[in-house]
Amino acid sequence: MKRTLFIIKITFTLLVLALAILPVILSSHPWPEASRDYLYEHALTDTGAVNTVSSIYLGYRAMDTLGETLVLLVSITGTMGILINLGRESEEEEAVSFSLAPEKRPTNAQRTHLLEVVSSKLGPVVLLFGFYVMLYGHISPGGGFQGGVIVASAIVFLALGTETQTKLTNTNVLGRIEALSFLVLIIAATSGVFFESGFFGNPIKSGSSLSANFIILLNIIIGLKVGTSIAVMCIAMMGGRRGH
Amino acid sequence: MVIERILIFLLALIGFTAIVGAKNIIKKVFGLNILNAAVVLLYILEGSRIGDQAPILGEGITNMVDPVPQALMLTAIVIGVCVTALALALAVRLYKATGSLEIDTISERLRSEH
Amino acid sequence: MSIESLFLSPVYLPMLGAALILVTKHFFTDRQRRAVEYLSALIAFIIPLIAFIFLIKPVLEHHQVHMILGTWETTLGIHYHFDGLSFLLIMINLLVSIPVWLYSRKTGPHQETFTIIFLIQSASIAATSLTADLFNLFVCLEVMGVTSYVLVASSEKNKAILSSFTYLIFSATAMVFFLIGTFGLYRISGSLAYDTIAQAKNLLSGSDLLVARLSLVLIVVSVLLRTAVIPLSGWLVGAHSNAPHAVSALLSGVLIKIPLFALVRLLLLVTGTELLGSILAWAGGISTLLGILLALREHHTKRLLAYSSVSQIGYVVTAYGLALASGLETEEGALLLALALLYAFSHALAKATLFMTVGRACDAVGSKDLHVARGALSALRAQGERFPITGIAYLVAFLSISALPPTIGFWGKNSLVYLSKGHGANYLLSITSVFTIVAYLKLSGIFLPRKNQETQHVEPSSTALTSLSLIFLTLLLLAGGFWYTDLQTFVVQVLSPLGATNATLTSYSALQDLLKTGLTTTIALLLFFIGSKTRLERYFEARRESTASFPNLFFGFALMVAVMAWWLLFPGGAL
Amino acid sequence: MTFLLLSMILALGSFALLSKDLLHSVIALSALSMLSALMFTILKAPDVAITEAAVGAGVSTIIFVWAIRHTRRRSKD
Repeated sequence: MKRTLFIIKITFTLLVLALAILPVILSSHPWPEASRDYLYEHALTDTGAVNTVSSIYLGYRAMDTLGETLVLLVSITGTMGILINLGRESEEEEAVSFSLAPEKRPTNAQRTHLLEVVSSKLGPVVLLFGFYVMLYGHISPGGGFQGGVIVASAIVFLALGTETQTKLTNTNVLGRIEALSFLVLIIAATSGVFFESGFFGNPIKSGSSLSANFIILLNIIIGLKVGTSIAVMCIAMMGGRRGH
Repeated sequence: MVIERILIFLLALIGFTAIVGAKNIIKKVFGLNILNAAVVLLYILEGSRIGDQAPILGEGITNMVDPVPQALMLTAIVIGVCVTALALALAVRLYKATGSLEIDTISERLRSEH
Repeated sequence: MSIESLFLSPVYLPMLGAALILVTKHFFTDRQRRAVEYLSALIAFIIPLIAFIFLIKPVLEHHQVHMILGTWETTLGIHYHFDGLSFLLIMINLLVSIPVWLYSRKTGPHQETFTIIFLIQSASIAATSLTADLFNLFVCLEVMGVTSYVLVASSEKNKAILSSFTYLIFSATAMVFFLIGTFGLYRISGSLAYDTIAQAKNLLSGSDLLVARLSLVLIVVSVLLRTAVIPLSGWLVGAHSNAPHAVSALLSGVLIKIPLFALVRLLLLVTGTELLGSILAWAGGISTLLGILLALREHHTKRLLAYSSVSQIGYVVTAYGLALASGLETEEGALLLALALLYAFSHALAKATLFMTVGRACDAVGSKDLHVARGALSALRAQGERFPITGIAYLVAFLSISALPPTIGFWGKNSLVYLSKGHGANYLLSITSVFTIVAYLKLSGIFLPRKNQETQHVEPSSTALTSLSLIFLTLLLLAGGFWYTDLQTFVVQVLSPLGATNATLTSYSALQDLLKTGLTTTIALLLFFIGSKTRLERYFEARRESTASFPNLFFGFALMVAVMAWWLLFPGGAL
Repeated sequence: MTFLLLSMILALGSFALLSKDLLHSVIALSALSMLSALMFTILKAPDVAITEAAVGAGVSTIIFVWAIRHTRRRSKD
């Protein structure tokens, strides 16, 4: 009896919600072109960004990006909180081949050569590409988030290698960069409030040539913030203790 | 055309069925991920109907795609990944506490433990 | 300092505070971090409170501010709308967050990141009540959601982890349906701002109108999920009862009310929401009665409080639904909305105090089971609480939530029930008032003296901050009771520009209902003694805690969508 | 072209949810992310393509593999 009730409940739920979203997905109303036309003319002059998508998510609708950075910060802080006391409980049977902690790293015999090549040779290239994507966000496709995530994966590559333990892969340093970039981001956002151009306004709204710098600044800060926080989480996930 | 949207609708339906019906909590997080990917696909597919060039202003760009849904979906993808990361951390913590990944055994074992 | 930097202060100042704590966490020692935590809490709560006191005058003169963040001249930007409603919502948030944060210094979760997440949540609450843009509402609700999951999970009890996981999956899925709704509305209106969407929607017809209304239903239901009306309230009991006391106080006090009132801006502009209002009124009425009956079956203190939250939010949703049904532009609608907001404020204060005092008492006694926990007062005294502030705070909160004279709850609940006279849900509200008193009499058992009082010596610890926060809340409850009429005039005056020109204050005053209150209390006392004497209640009590299973949660979600979608087939047909 | 990609995405999605071995599901999911990134490039959305590739396939795969490392590979249903 319990089984059939379970099936009835699920089919009812699926049926109702399928019927609820089907008309919305299949609606034949023509897609609005007003905002696309406006951006085609004004995006460059307003925000100085050639890439209209960056001009939206860092210029017109910058508050969404701030909200998104907050979601990233809170969820990574929460995950780290759970990881830390997870680490405490399951100290012994952690996945050996996957861990970074020096004493748990497999001896050289087991380590495949691939990991060495990837981390030492490929890591810096990916790092450079990550910074490129971050800095050219307002011209070519890319921007703060994408660049940051690529930088994070580069840092993880470097952390995996044995002889590439630089300052960059030290979780303390990464944590500090993350905190500083978050503080600069909030100051940059609120600075607009006091310069009449409003919250997340562009404080240096003088000439149009200067206004692009605000987007570049935001791109760099968000890129650093995203990059370092995801890198810290991945390193913590792989068992690298603080400051290993 | 309409067939693509029906495929996206089916993808969303599969993801939603997994969230509701799957017993394994990590399968539920897979379902959430797929549901998120389906909605992102829907926005971008419909947003790109009105043009045929990438939304990067340059010479020779006359008929560009609607950049607004693309900007929105950047946010939605990152939020989806953050929520997935948190859900998986909670799922691992539940596994460590109860030794099982099936939602019924987990709530059974937790209910008895005061 | 333009008015704009004033009313935006509760958004960016808590973020600044959180950033400061994050920096000190990485650069300085623990002692300095604690000092910076108090400094940033000061920045995040006290300065916006002062800024909002300056704003009282312009708000009374209906000085509404409609602006685009970043002063772009296009509807593409994010529209923020500051008026009486957002002023009141942010005031409720600030007035409840300050005591809850003080309470959490001593008893609450002691992770170093707790204050960072607490401040970010307060910033997102302020942003949610200010925003007039659909996708920004999505982002703010996600921030509020993620902070709630992390705060609930910070209690490290395994049950809290499970309820946080359930709440996360349920709410994240609902937010995806919110995105599909936004897709529908953006398609018909070309913009994400409420007013352009409303204008575009009001002149639609045929299949487009069906799509627009279906998208609106998806948005309304996924936002209602966070307000835990009965079909959607499966997640609330687990999350609020297993979370730390300070977090449950904040969640039950503020978090379940803000999304409901953030919807007013959208529903105000859209025509044809009468039937939606009646559906909400009935849903509210049913959840009051069902919530309190389930609360009576509980013998775990915090689960009883969580179920009573579901029941009390039913009052607010009923008044809100009736306001929507009679049209937010009419005088009666604006008055009902004012009363809904006022009762939400009184419930926020009372429920926060209840969660904190009962939490402290249960910790002192060592058990949360109603049959076992006794002698909380003497246990607290042993813990170094010379003046029984917890007992007094509990007493005042008990009076307020069961609508007894000196407190704000008495005036708020009676005027709300009086104004909902015409609607069928009114009877449900009156019956629930009786059961509420019975439930809280049952809960007060933990303060009765224990028979064999073995005094285990517990080292007395400083309870200055906790007592300070409880005193602050008790004074607010009593002050709300004494100056209720001025408070109500102020709220109605502030909200009236939403609709009516000069909302006439009803001649009704709760004193007329003294007879009715007396009757309810005597029936409740009678029921309570009959119950406890004949061990009847033991028979009804829940054998095993029912944890919310996913099929049930989503069945409730689908049920609510089906009931609301029914509005499409009979647009305007009053229920 | 998009129809072909979408049907492959649908196939990968259903395989990910039906397979008993969670590691195979994770591989299917990251393949799904890659295919949707490819589809975004075809639909003229380069920004979203980079994000989906870097965030969807990159980071979430790391997180999924970590989660499975710490729990169990086989799933009952």
